[in-house]
Amino acid sequence: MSKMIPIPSTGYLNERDIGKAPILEATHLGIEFGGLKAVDDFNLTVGRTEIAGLIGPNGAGKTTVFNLLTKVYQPTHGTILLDGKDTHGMNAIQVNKAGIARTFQNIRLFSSLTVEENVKLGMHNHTHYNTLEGILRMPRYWQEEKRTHERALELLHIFDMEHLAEHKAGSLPYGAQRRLEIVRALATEPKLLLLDEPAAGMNPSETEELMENVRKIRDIFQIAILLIEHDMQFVTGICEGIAVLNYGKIIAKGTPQEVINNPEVIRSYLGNRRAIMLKVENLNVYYGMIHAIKDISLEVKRGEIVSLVGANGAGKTTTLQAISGMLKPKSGKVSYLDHNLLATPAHKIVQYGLSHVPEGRRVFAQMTVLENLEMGAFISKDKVKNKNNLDSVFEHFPRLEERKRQLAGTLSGGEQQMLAIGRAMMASPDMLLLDEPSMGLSPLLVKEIFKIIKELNEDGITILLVEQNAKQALSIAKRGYVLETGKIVLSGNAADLLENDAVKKAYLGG
Amino acid sequence: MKMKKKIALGLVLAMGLTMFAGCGGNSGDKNAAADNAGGDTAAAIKVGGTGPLTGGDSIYDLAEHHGAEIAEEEINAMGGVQFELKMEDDAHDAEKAVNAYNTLKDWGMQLSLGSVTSTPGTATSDENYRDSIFALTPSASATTVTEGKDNVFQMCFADPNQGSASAQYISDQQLGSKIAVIYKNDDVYSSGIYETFMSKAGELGLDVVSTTTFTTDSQNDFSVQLNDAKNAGADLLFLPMYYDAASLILNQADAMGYAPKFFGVDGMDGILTLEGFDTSLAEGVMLLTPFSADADDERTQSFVAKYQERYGEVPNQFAADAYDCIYALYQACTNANATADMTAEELNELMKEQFTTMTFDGLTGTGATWNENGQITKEPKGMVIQNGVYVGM
Amino acid sequence: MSFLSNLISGISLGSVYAIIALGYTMVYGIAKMLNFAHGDVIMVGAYICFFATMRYGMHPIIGVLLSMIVCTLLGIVIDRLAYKPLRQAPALAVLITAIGMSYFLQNSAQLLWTSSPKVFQSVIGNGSIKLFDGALSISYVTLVTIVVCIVIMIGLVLFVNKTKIGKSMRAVSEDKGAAQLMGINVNTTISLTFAIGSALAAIAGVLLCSAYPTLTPTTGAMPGIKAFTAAVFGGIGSIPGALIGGILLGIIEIFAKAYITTQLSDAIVFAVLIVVLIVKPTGLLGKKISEKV
Amino acid sequence: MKLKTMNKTTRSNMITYAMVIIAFVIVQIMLGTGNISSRLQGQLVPICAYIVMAISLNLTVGVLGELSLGHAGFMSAGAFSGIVVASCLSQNTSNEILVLVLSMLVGGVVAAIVGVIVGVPVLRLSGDYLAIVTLAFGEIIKGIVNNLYVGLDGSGLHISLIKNTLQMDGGKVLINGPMGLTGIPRIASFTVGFILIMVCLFVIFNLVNSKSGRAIMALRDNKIAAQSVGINITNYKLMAFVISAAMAGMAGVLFAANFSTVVASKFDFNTSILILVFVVLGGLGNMRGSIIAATVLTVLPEVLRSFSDYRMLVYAVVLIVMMLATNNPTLKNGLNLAWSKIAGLFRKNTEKGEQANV
Repeated sequence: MSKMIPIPSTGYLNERDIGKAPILEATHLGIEFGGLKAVDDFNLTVGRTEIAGLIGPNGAGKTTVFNLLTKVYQPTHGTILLDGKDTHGMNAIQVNKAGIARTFQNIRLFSSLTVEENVKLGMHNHTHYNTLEGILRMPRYWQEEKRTHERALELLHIFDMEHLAEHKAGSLPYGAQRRLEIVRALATEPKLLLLDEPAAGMNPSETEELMENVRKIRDIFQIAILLIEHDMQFVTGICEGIAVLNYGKIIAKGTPQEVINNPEVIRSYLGNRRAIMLKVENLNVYYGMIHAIKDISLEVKRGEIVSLVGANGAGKTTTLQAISGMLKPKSGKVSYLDHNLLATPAHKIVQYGLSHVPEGRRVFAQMTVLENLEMGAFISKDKVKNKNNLDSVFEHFPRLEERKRQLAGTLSGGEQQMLAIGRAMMASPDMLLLDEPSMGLSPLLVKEIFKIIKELNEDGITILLVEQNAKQALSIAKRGYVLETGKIVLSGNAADLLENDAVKKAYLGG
Repeated sequence: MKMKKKIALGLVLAMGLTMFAGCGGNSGDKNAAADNAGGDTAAAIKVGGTGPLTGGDSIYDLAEHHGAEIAEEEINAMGGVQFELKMEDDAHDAEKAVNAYNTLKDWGMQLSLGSVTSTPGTATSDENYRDSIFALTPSASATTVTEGKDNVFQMCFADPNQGSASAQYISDQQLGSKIAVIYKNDDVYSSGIYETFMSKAGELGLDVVSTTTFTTDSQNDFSVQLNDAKNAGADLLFLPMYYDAASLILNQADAMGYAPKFFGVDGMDGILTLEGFDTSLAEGVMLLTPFSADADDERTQSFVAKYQERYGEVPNQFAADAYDCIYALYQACTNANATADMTAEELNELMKEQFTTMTFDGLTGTGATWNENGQITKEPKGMVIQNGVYVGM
Repeated sequence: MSFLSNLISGISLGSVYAIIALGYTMVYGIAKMLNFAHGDVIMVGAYICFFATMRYGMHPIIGVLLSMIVCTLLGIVIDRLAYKPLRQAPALAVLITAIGMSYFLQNSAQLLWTSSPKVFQSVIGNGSIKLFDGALSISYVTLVTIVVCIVIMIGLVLFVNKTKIGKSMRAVSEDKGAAQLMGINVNTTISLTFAIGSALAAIAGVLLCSAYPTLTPTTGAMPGIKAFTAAVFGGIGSIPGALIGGILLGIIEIFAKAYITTQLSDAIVFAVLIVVLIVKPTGLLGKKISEKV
Repeated sequence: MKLKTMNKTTRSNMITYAMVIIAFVIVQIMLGTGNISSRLQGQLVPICAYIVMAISLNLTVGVLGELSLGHAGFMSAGAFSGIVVASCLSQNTSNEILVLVLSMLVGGVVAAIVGVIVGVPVLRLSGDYLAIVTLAFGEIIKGIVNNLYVGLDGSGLHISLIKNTLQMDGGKVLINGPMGLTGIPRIASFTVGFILIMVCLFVIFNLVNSKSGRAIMALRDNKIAAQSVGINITNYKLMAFVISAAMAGMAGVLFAANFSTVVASKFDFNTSILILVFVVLGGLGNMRGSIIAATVLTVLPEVLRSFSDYRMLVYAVVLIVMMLATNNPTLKNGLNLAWSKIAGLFRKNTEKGEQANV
């Protein structure tokens, strides 16, 4: 691990890269979506051969930054210098030719084509024969196809996948698909490789192997790598420089040690480093080939707040979606007040009194706040009860009453979260499934939301809380479960979990 | 992807099997029992024809089929030359017409009734000429059907003389001072008559004040065309088109309160048999048609009675044309004492010689003669619709 | 004066397109599905009304009601049989199925009722009121069509904005997943949209054939495509857009016929569709639908 | 390329080439010995034309993944322009094959130009909207050609639109508005048709197995990923469109040269759908399937003439069933089971068969 030396303008440069121009310099980068500053005043410098990490809570704008660098979105302000050249006015294709390659958060392979064809597509702009020469099978076609064939096997060899060359990309197991996407990006001969959550959904041994390979790529190709990742062992284990993004802004930068101990980072992101109603028994969920939920069981007693914590991509949202019927699990039993939820269609579950506030809130943007709340009361015919529910929602969330005529789409992140919870309350549920209520909210708003969750619980609502902000979630819960890559690794009283050093290390950066 | 292959292969295989079973050469068609009404098959001359059994104009195909069958029955009963008639469907499409023609050739067709409508007629007449199989078409009236082919003759008016005959008739009878024309510009029949009508009208100094068109796709709203005619002050509307579009024009003109005199062509025939059409709207519509079901001569009466008793509706001039074709062939075959065992080529020479010399009296015109490029000259009859019936003018 | 009479016939043609377009917008807006067979449901509606009034001498109103019932059932059956299994399928598959369904309806009609044209006795009688001493006449059919068109549009706007079921339809059109969590059964909502769309198609069929009385199995095809053009022109998914788009397209077609050429009027209408789709795919009043990366 | 190292796709392409060549040889033998029904003989050239139309539409729908509903429009553009050239050429050269090939090239180029005119605006759209715009273009082409008047006389070609004002002295009218092409020199030949199929297969197979073909298929699978590896989406979408249009144009000339008259309304929306049925039944992206489906579905209706009015009904059902079968998981598993039972049955009695005669 070479020493990081502070440089005057934007922070730290790897000792190796001092004296050489940095590969990437983003200054005051920003983009606004309809008034909402998704990324604001983003500054980052990456050395020629640096492995840099970009971390931050879910919804902090990390993927948006990648989309800005690769010109999928055109930035509204700020400049991006790639190897000294200003990429202003370039489109996505020119930027790729200039030397930036990327992978995607949700895998985007050419699934009907073979592994080798996917890699050859990476070499598209480095295959030197034109369409006519291809059709007429001129000599340059044969030379280039031979060269790209060997080059593709060579690249696949890095992840020892060359034996899979003839397989259809779509039929590979999850880990192999992730690695193929990286190889395809390498095939475009980039100077800077952007990896979007490469270790997501990988088990510890696969993660270990991936760390080895990323280092190997950097050393063989002498290129810079900028990666987004939630798995802290992976990030601290491999990145030389880490930048922490929250609320669209860089709030800290430096070596892993410096970043973890930085108080401001801890408070906002790591949270230094946070009569049975519902019964889930050995639930298994598959996404195509990927075994996302592995045989988990949990229960929530009446009146409790139970927290389900874990890193992003551990399967928290998948679990909730399996419970509320939004996706069909492979096997297992989910019962709520002696109803078998797996056998009930999604829209009937709310009638049993179990409401689900989905991840990302998903309010009906083109309908007014009042209309959204009315939708929440879709199942109830009882006018009086609806009126009371409406009053109690407005009492909990006075701001919603002020804005009841407004279109939900124009509300701020926090207000939309309140609306989503209010909407769920309109169905007068006995139990609430809350999916990451604190996502994308400023620290002080997060406190307010958790205060309201506590009040709702005191009003008698049982709550299963799914949260990434481990410390906050465990502090208000009675019991908790810790989920890691689809398996429950720890469970027990919330207080003990807070003290448990494994949890501390994994989620509290102890 | 694998699943798709299995399904596709299964379907294609099933269809392929039926194909090979059916396509075992032309054995399949020999036993065409359905159309073989009357007459023993041994000594009969095979007469084939194509027509739009499916598709928009199917009422013409049925009418001609029935008319020809009655004639075939009567002739075979007389014991002289025997005919065996077979009609194939061409859905008013040139490609299917040629396929139908080839099916009939496999059947051993010796004489041909060509095709019912103009576009298929042009395509099959070219085949008739190449294979030198004589053709006498009851109703394919386009000039391209007979042009450059010495063995293709028409029983119906050719477009040119239908167009010019109408112009001549209108100017002779002074039916209208200001004339408007609406024609269907994506239909060979309608635009053919229009072109010859306009050239003849120019010669005769008829004042054509408005010319508008429509196509199959825009065959619903005629307000623009009728407005144009009305504003131009036309007192006679010439409608060279088939009856379905004409009924719409009559309907919309009446709704607009625009009541000029209407002058149609043989395609107008059939408007009275249109289901649900208010015949009062057609009151006073004039048209040139070679056949009138109410004519008082004995031959027409027996044909109309037999047609009505067998098919339950009054025959239109397409049925009469087909009936006359069979009789004309009969007359030519008897004069040339043609026999069933002659080849198509032999019959072709005989027919050409007969048709360019003989005169023929039939339901659709007396003293009809043909010139050497196959066009008929016969006296058209002016008809007017009065209280729902055709009356001679 | 001819300008006014052309304008009137433009509006009357346009109002027919508008009613058909309302059906398209409802189904496409909610179920995000281009129901190619919508034009042919109109033809079926017209045939049912024709047989009811002409063959069995029923009162026109009963004829219209009967055809609405039949078309509504037909709409639901089509959705359940052909489109529901393809809820998650790619757009290409859904479009080809819709084309298949359109051909199926046309050819079954041809086999059942033969292809010879039927003359449709206008349900509203075919008198007309005369203006400016007879120079300009507006047929009752046109008046009724325009009035019915506006009434239906207002009814739909109120239904979608004010009633609970209507709002649930809007919720489904925005986010099927979230709507499910509210307890809304997405499949029944989409079927209901098809039912309403098809009922509208029945009314459109009756009015189309009252204005232009010949009726053949392919009567619904071309007006269907032109009405889709109107729906896109007005902004697919927006109910007022369908009305405005329909009327405007009718006027464009008639003016193209009157002032440019009758022979290329169809080509001009399609040219309008292409220009609109390229310049402003969301049409006059449509909502922007951005695709998330 | 040694046979052993030939990968799976190249081997399957070779089988397709072989299938077409064998079929050609069989037909030539039947023609030679004369035991071919004149119905089938009359259909040989149209079958070649429909095969080329099917594989070219498959390039757009199967390989590029975009639905084109105006494919017959390209066929029409090719047919009308090609036949005008054929009429001019055949006046001063008697070598029919040369005239046919030249006019097919011209037809192909004209159709390609129309392909560019259609392609450029269409590129920004996809899915439903793209399909509708291609349908609109097909109808516009039909409308224009329906009002086209082209005459040939001593002083050369006269072209006029709408009004029939050709001001020609004598000479021949080639395109007569709604009456379409009249007096076409009938120079179509089955051999040229066969060669056209082989050339088109050669171009499509080599294109698909080359860098550009991979780029086109990448667009079908994932546009955003394709862009991220530097593939220019508009270029490759346009390339697929123009190649497919050019082939349709050449097929149009071949088809028209087989009849004495062709009208514009022949190449309408229904013909586009007919070709789509061939592609869908044959399997999207499966060229051999398209060839088989095009042949069977062109010959079959003529063989079963008595059922010909159920033909369109059967095609409608085929479209719906194929789409449901290949896209709906529950139905797919059901059919999978049924298929394996039949295959099982089939395998069992073939085994029995082998035991019998071993």
